[in-house]
Amino acid sequence: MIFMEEKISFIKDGLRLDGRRPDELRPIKIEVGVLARADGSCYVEMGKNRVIAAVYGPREVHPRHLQEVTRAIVRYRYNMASFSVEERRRPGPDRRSYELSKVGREALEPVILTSYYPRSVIDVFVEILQADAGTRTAGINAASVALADAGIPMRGLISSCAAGKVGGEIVLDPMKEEDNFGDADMPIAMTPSGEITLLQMDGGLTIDEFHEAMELAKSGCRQIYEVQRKVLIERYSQLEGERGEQAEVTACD
Amino acid sequence: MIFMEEKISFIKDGLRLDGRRPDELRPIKIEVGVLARADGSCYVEMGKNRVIAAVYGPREVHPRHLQEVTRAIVRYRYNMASFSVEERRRPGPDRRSYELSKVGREALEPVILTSYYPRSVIDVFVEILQADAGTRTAGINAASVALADAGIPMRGLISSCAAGKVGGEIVLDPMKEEDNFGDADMPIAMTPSGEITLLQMDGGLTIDEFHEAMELAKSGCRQIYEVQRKVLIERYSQLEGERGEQAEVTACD
Amino acid sequence: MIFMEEKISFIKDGLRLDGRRPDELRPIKIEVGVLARADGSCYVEMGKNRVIAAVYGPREVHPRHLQEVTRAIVRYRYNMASFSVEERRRPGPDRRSYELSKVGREALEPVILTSYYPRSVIDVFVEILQADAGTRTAGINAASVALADAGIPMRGLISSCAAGKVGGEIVLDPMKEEDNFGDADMPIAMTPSGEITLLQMDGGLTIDEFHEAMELAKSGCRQIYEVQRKVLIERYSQLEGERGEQAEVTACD
Amino acid sequence: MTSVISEIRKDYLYNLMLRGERGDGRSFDGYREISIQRGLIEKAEGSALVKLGKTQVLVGVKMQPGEPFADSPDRGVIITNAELVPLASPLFEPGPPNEVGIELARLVDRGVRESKSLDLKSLCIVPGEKVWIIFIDVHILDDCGNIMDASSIGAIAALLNTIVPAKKFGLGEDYPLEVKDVPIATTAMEFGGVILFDPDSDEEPIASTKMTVISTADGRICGMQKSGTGMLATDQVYRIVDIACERAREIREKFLEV
Amino acid sequence: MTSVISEIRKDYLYNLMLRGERGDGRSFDGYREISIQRGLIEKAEGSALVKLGKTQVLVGVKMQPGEPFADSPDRGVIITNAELVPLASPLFEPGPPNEVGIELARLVDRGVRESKSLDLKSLCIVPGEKVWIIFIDVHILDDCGNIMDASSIGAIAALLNTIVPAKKFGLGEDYPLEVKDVPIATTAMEFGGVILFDPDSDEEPIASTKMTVISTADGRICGMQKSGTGMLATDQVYRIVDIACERAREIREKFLEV
Amino acid sequence: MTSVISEIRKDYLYNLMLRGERGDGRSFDGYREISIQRGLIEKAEGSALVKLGKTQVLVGVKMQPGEPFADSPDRGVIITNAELVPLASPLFEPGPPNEVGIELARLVDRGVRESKSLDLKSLCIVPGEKVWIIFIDVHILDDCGNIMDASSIGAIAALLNTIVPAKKFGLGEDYPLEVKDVPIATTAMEFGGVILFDPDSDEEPIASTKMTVISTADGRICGMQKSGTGMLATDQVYRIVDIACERAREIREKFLEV
Repeated sequence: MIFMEEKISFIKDGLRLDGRRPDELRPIKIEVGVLARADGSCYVEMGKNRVIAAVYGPREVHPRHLQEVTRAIVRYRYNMASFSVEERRRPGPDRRSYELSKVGREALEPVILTSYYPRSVIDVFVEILQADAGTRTAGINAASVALADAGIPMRGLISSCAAGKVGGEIVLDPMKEEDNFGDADMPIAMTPSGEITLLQMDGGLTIDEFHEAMELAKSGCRQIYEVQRKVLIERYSQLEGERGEQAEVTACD
Repeated sequence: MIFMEEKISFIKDGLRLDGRRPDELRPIKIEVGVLARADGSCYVEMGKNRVIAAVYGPREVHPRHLQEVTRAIVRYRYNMASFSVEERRRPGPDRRSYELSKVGREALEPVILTSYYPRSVIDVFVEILQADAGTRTAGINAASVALADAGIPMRGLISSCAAGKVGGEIVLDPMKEEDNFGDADMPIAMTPSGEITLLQMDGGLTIDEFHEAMELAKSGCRQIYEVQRKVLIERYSQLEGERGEQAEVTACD
Repeated sequence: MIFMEEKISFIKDGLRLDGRRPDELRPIKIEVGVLARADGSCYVEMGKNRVIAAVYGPREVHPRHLQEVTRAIVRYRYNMASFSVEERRRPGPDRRSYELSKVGREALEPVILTSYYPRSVIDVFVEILQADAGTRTAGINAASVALADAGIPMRGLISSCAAGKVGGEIVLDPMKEEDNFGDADMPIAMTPSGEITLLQMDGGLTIDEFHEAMELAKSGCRQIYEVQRKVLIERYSQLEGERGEQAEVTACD
Repeated sequence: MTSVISEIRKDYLYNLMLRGERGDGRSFDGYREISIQRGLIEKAEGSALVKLGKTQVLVGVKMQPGEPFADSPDRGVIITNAELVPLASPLFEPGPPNEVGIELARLVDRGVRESKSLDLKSLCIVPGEKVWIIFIDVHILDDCGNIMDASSIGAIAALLNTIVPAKKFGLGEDYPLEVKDVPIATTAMEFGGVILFDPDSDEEPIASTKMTVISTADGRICGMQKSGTGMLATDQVYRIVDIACERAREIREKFLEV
Repeated sequence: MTSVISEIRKDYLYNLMLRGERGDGRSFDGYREISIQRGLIEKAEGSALVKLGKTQVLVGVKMQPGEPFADSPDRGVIITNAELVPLASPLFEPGPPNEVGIELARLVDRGVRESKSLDLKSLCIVPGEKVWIIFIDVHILDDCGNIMDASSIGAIAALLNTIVPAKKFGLGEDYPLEVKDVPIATTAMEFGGVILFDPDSDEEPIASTKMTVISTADGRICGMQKSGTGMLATDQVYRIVDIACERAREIREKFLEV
Repeated sequence: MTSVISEIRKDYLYNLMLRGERGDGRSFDGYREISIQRGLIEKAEGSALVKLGKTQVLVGVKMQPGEPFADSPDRGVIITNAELVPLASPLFEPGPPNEVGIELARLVDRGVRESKSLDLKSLCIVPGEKVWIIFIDVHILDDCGNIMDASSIGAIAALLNTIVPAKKFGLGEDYPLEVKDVPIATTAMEFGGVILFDPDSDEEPIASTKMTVISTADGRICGMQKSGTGMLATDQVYRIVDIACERAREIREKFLEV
């Protein structure tokens, strides 16, 4: 939460600065199978966020001592391109990317059937090409579809979305200005059956506001899940038909 | 040796700035078994120095190629907490800590019966929580007791202490001002039978002054040895009695 | 190519700033067997460049996973001493040294019979003690002789030299001023039979100029080859005679 | 070997839990004993040694004038760092903080920052030029479980104990740092459907999920973080948050109220 | 296993070449399809996504005022970096650029610099104090061969698309970056005496030598680099340079002429 | 294999010592031949190539104006670095200096600093703003034993040969650096009760302890360092110091007196 000198009125006539209703997602676009070298891949746009995820594996673990005898290990690398943000950032991981890589991995690992592939590794790479608040959730959504595209057995897809508090109101999927000047931000990720695999929060919420934000974020995840599912179904029917084409589905709410 | 603009009179009426006689140690306090996770541990205060040492091992060596077929290797890590000095220091080792880690290890290794534990490692970690001149000697004193506490077989305890030259006089155990503005500093470590395992010096000493400093530092080591020994004896009798309590002995001179 | 405020006249009465003809090398001096610890070594001066190369191997590969089953790997490390250049440089590799290490290795590896030594490594270390334009070629010349001195079987010696364009003319072996303010620089390396193993260029050349520069650089390599050969022959006859003495040959043009 | 022992311990602890018990006799939402020793490090502007059961964490606060960030020229700067030194656990390794250490430091930082316990504007010296930099350095000494909560308590305890060293930098008389709220982190773990608070080092390895909730004096949540490779049902989350705020209130009142 | 398959592929490709053919039916000096999408990254001052067959490279250009180098006080600064992120190939590893990435970045940089496509003097704001820093960041997304040429095309395409962000820094109105030349890198590989241009990821592993030639709009060579552990005869070098300049001209005219 | 050979060598050298002999016929306190070639590196302000037997060390001194340390605003700065490059020994590895290299650099530095051979006050240009920074870079070329003493001799020889590059920085005419003392390090090793000076690379591996003594022209000790995992009796220490000062005097008079 960055500080703001003047009071911004975030909601006017029931609509947000970008014209959305409080419970409305930004436009979302998902493409699957966008990379040739990766075993699975997915490109996601959520508002102005542009992220791409690739999955490699199951494959051999290097270095060896990281290997687990009874299951595959999962690695997740969240990385921002230098040009993805307003002011050019130095390449390479910073403390924030280490944290987001950890929580991203922990958001996905609960549904991956790692015991199918002992002694191997499943590598998930997420590149943030353009950032506009919500890159961690966009990255998890892309990674989840890329895992499915790579044929990794999972208990279900993971869908991820944030709720926030701005101008006293709980809103879904905050964009940049709402994130910068808002009162709270709470990204979550969940399974299709509603179990929470990611939960972070910072800012200030009463218990009641927290409950409201949680329900709103879950409804966002459910909407995203529908898009993810639709894209994957089209991808598979297409693959059965033509083989090797790219699937693209655009959905707004 | 940092430079000093005005002449400080270090000794007045036979006493030093902090009221000590030239051949007097600062107050010393040693506690053994202060940490639960470590195999052996010790907390030492020498003046305003506060240091803690932990010993882990003998245990497996990682990475493997460091392993020695006929003996245990000894590792020693001297580390200063960021808040231990006047101006906050960046975390992580600097060139000084690398040197002090090397000489610390070489001060202790001569008495450790490393051949008892081939292919293993004995790890000694020294954390400087507050520094006030003499951290390397305080750290070695703590590490020596922690090794005993961990049950590592040794030929004897190592005791360590510096002598210095300030205001033309040879003094024992210089504190911060004496170290900063003095003419020479000479930390040593020795076995109970008087063999030297650490010897460093910087500043300027004639051969005669060097001999005087050496004898004074050795007398300091002998005094420290008595405290180390007393603390360990109490620790063991206590362990036999109550089991698991902490021993604490405070001794000044 | 650094920019130049005033037009320098690089060639006057057919001679260059340092009195050389356009097709003339700087004075070159080669000594072989200059280091006792290395398996092979060579010191080279080309103008004010002073470089030294050492070869170790074939020897065991660390870390192991770099090992190749059917051949020796070749490593090449180009390193500049801190004091080798006008303004003191920080020790350690920079991006330029990584590139020069890569092209240096690729200049030599084509003639090394690596299949003779499976699972091993041939290490080539080049230290630039003083730099004055042309260190990469001087380093390759030294490394090539050091490989021969180490008894590494090779298809032939590699000789290396640059051609450049200054003041509109193609010249051999540019020195510092010509390199800094010239229009193009093109270092090459070649085998005795004229095959190209290094070729880099930056600046601007028409196709015709490029052909001219290439032929000139090749003639430079042939001259250097003669010196390399002579030095090695003397070294071997000497070794047969007296054993263990150093050979030194100085040749200009 | 290790895994056999850990399997046995897992079974043992699981069976205990089925009977509603923990290894050391605590209730599921009970904390180990807490002690706080302030001012141990005189060279730091503030310090606190926290013992949570056998877990020991030392936090030092240092302050010095420095440049503000470009996007907040009239505010002080907080820099939080955690060192999980190998002295503290056989599992810690030398080297720069890994993702566990980074997550810990960032959570401690978030607690201080989001609770607005420090008025950053009051730490401005010359707008755009010079502000107070507050370094919060967390030094783990003995990891017997739940270093997160111990570090969070240590950080705020050290801040409550901090004297702004104005005199040293020619900025007037020294004065106590103003602390406007007392955020407390409380951490629960989940295993086999059971929720335990303040897990110790026997319990932590069997947790599939942990969740930390940071709450303020007025009972608001100012930070949350789920970690670990398991998942939580929504009602589990709600339950954890309720208990967490309650435990935080008790700890605040008992140890940190001034 | 891997080596058996690679041996078989090597044989297969070699036999194809003896018949004058390539795996995907191209001629020896033919390029795969090229597409360039500019402006994908609105937050960058310029950007281009280049597809060369299945190879995908994204280049972003950022500009900001900064200090000039001491030895060129009145000239802007170009900083080129390439990230071979592990997303793009099973052979790439996380971490700072290795020698392949460094060589790629330095070659892209050399193309821009030596072609004089940017007038560095016009990028000076206050001599000796403030000049424009141009960051060219090459982000490899999918390495299906010849990322060198794709990166070079991407860099110049992104520069052609760059708007100098003067307004953001209080330096007047934004304006398009002036680009005075369009350097194009073309890369050939050698294998068994045969020269192939634009090698794909099946062909690259069997190359013993590669050679990149960068040429400008007026047909001059502004950069060359031989790489790989093989060697080339002089006439092979001459032939590569001739074809390279020809291919560069075609690519420039088709995709990058304004 | 290696250990068999080293065992044999150890036995051989030990038996020699029992007879009062060394492998190359020197006395126990004798040095190998020393030669010093100054000025080899014209681009450095001072340089010296020292040969101590077959050991070769090149030291370069560079000077440039820079900022003083905050706690000594009117004094020049000495920065000493040692590169144990892998060219010099099969035991050296590429990478930043390890603890051996760091100890070496710090000892060389201590010799120069504690002997007060440089008058740091005379290296101040503008108090608090600009002082001379002296970089002493030790580059080991061939480690045939006792690089410590060779480096120490090289450092002071290079300093004695240094011209302050005032003109280059617009600070008047160049002038020779004033050197007020000539500290010399001498190193002994202990093995089986025997003390040997200037150990070569055959002898060093069997040393359990080494001790370096740095002494000044007036016979004072300005630095000492014991290294290695053995120990020394006090009378051994005293004996080493006596001989060390004597040897240092001889080396100083023969090679470094001006």
